[in-house]
Amino acid sequence: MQSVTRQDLLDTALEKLADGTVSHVLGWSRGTFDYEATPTLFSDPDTLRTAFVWNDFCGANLSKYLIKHTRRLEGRLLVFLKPCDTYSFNQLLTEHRFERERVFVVGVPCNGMADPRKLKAQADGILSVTAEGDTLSVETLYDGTRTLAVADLLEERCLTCKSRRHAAYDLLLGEEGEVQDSARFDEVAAIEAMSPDERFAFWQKELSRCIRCNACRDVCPACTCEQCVFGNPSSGVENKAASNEFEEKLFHIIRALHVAGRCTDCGECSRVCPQGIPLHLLNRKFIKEINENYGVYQAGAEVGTRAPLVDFTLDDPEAETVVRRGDDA
Amino acid sequence: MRKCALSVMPDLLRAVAEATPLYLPVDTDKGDALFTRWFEGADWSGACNTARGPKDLFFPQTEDLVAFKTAGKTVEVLDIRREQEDFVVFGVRPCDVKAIEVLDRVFLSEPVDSFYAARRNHALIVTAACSRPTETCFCGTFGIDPTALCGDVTVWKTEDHVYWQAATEQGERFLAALDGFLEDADDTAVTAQRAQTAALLSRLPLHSLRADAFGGGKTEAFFDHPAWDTLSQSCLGCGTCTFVCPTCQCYDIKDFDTGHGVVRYRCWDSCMYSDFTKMAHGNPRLTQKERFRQRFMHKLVYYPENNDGLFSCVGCGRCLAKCPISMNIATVMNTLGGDAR
Amino acid sequence: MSFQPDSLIPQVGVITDVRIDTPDIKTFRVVTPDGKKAFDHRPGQCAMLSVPGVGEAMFSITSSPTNTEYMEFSIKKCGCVTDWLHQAEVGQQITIRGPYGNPFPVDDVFAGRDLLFIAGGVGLAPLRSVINYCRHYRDRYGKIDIVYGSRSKADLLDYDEILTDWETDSGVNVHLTIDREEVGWSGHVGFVPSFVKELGFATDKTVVLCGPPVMIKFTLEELIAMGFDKTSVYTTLELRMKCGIGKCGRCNVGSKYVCKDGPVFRCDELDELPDEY
Amino acid sequence: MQVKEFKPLIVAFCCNWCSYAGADLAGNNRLNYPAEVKIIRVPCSCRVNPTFILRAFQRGADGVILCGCHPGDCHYTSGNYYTRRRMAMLFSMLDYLGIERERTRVEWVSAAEGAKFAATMNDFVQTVTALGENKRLEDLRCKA
Repeated sequence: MQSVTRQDLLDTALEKLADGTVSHVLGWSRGTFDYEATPTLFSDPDTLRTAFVWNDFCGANLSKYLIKHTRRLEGRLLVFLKPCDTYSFNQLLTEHRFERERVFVVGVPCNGMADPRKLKAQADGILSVTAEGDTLSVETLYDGTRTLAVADLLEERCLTCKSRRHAAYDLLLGEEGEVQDSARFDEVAAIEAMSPDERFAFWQKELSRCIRCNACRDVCPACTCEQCVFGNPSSGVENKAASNEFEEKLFHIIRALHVAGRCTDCGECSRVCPQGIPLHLLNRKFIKEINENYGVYQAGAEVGTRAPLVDFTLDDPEAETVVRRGDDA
Repeated sequence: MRKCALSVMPDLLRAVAEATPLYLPVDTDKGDALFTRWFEGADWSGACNTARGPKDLFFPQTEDLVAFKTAGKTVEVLDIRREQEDFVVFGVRPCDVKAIEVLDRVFLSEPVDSFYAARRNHALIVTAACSRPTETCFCGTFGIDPTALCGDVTVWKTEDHVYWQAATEQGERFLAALDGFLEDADDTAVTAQRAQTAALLSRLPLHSLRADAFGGGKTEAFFDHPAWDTLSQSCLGCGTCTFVCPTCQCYDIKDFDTGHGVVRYRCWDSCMYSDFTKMAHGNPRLTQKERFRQRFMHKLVYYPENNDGLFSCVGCGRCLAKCPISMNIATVMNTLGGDAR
Repeated sequence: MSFQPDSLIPQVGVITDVRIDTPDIKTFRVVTPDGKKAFDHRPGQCAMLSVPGVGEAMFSITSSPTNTEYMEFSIKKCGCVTDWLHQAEVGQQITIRGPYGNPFPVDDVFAGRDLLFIAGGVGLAPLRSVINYCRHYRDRYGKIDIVYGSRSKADLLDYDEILTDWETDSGVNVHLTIDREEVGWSGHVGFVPSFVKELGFATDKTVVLCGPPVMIKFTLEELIAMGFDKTSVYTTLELRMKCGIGKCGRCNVGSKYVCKDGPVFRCDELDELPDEY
Repeated sequence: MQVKEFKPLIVAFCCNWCSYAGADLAGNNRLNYPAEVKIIRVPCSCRVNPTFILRAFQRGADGVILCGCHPGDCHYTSGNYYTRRRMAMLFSMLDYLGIERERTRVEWVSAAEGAKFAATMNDFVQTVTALGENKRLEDLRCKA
């Protein structure tokens, strides 16, 4: 259950719309089913009242939409950001993707979001989902009404949440959380501990599922190039579909590298992947390497910091040292 | 009608696979199922449907069309098509069977696409009737009965038996070859299951979704509808919906320089991509709104207009399940269908 | 093992002549390696030319179907494939497939009618095929008027052919215009739409119109104002194409595929299509 | 049947100011290094986009080595410092994906180090020869 209610968010949005602070509100509305939410831009209070939702399924990070909407619209936009979303927000500001003054950030505490995939794995034929405290009451076609604990349905990224403290806001609802001492690098370490053959087999299997829908790229708040290298016919690597295993790797390696040092680890890539590839483990590998070799760095923790891959020190370790670092461990 | 015990299915499928390459839905460790070439120990998945349709088997994500050898000013065209062998696709859901019909009308209409045609002509389709529809299913919207006979052969799986019925001559021959596994059966169990499934279908959340407002000749009614703006507003412009769609058939043709020749291949393309219609002198679909509109207008209006009213959506529900922002054809139909002008 | 021919598999074509028409347009003559015309076509149809490794693109066939020896393509330099073609020399092999699209209704609708061709810039390319076809079967048609405009004298396509063949034909009137005054140009100066208005044609003609989108738009408005009916005005469209056979799904305007149902459209048919071209 | 001896294809990106001159010096001094090494001259090691390295593998390379000026000696002051981080990240990712780490290397070679250049190349070719053909980052379309 979330610690602030839909009504809290709604009241804030209505108030800011009414007093002219903002002209639009970027939030969520119910998706096709109760366990889905669609990012939605509201300008009309009545629509806001009827369609706005805030529940355990508002996982979508709204920060990237700010680029598009601030370009398209006049006035100021109110956006609801969960703690992890605020890191993306800061990173976008660092990269000058929109102006800070155009946005009114309402920080929303988050107790972790439920994963529809986990829900669907536990309940077949879901007719409705109602939140009841820390549980969801799930009406199904085949097993009647079931009660499932939200805690058992949390998204993987929420289980290793890096921070419940907002990195930016103009107005905070509820209580501020703390930066978490999360075990988010454990999975990376587990892969590192495998033999090269096992690692190869692991990634071969995962990446061969890729259908190159580009959802990971299109949702990624760090992927904001006006034209992506993979969509540029003169780049030499442009491709619509991964023709073979090489191109699957090429796409994911290069994409991860392009966002390395800028990726805030929001986990949207893995959330949207229709094939369930744990893409965040690629980005997290870079974060781990950066932390271990160049000093701990959290992209988006502050505005205006220099990303590690456009920076250096005179005594950085050599590439070989970096690659061999884990061997003795 | 013929039947076999559920317990003999592994042996039966092995026998099929030993005679002809066999593809069937197999569970993955991701909790979904995919059409997979039969292997020893492959279990027929009980999933409501596969993560992707059987489209890949007829229209693969990438396929080489032709090769060229160039030297100086000369060009040599190499026909690299290979003989297609017969194969069996087992366990195709009725919506996906309909989807193949949608693809057929594109690829088998003149001029025939020989690549697709070769695969179609060598395929035998065994349909698996539905008995456990899920919330994303809405095949009924497009007039599909997921319990009815279709494909070359249809199977109905009950608790302990699999019932078989051929729908085509080719299907009859297929069943004849499996004679050792099958015994005669009456259709009592199947009829009962069909009634049970029909009751379940009527309880699905999208059961009341209607396509009546759409179809050929409705371009003017929907093209300038104000709702496209809001519907497309949060679309990421990714290709998920098009790539999981069993009927989306748009493709791109590209050349790949291998270093010792050129291979011209085609690959799936998506009308959701910004460069889909981009030309040297501009782009007729400049924003995501136009691209989003194109996809749904094509499924609901343009395609039926060119194909005797057949919609190019079969209600399989994959795009509903996979869209990162939960925006899909059901929402589009609900929004537009309510107030067609 | 031999397979049926597939539309997507092209044949080899040889460039046997390259004519420099304007600073950015060249006309290429293409035949098969054994010196024959690659295939028959009708006026207004197109062909897919490709340079292996570079790409494939659709071009209108500018030579007349009555030319049984070769095909010609007037190509403006504006993208990867066209850039490459512009540096190609005589003897270069490329690939060709086609013909694609519908032709102008030269044998039924146009028969016995006075024809008015209006072109701007490289827009003359698709019309040249029709004009020469009609000139070949001169007795089947009434009067022929050709209005052609471009930015400058140097940008006029097929200028030599216009001067030596078209203007000397009886019953063919050529009206040329360029956008700006220029030394050595004694003809009309001004944009095509206003020139059409000045010339003031009788409205019983069948019109064939092609050029840049703005030029088409304003000329059409002018023609309507003059009293022409949209049902007697034909034009030809261009959109991004890949397959040429109505299957790859990108060149549609509404339910019509430009490569298969077009590129030739009557202007009243265009009105029924959504505004997305 | 005669077993064909495996000769690896090595791509060496060499910076114009130091390593390429080092290769030149190796040549002038008649120092041997294998002909399988194909040198691509780049203005600075920093010019090497990670995509170049992957593309070299795609096009049939069995090993890719990147040579630049020693840290502190970059003709453009700091190019090779960026290279160092960038390649450290790329190589650790390749290793993470289970691709043999010995197939990639960064080596700093100055214009005066003709002998080091030859020795490095000899060593690298030997290492890659021992690994055998690149199978994990190959593009089958590019195989003749």
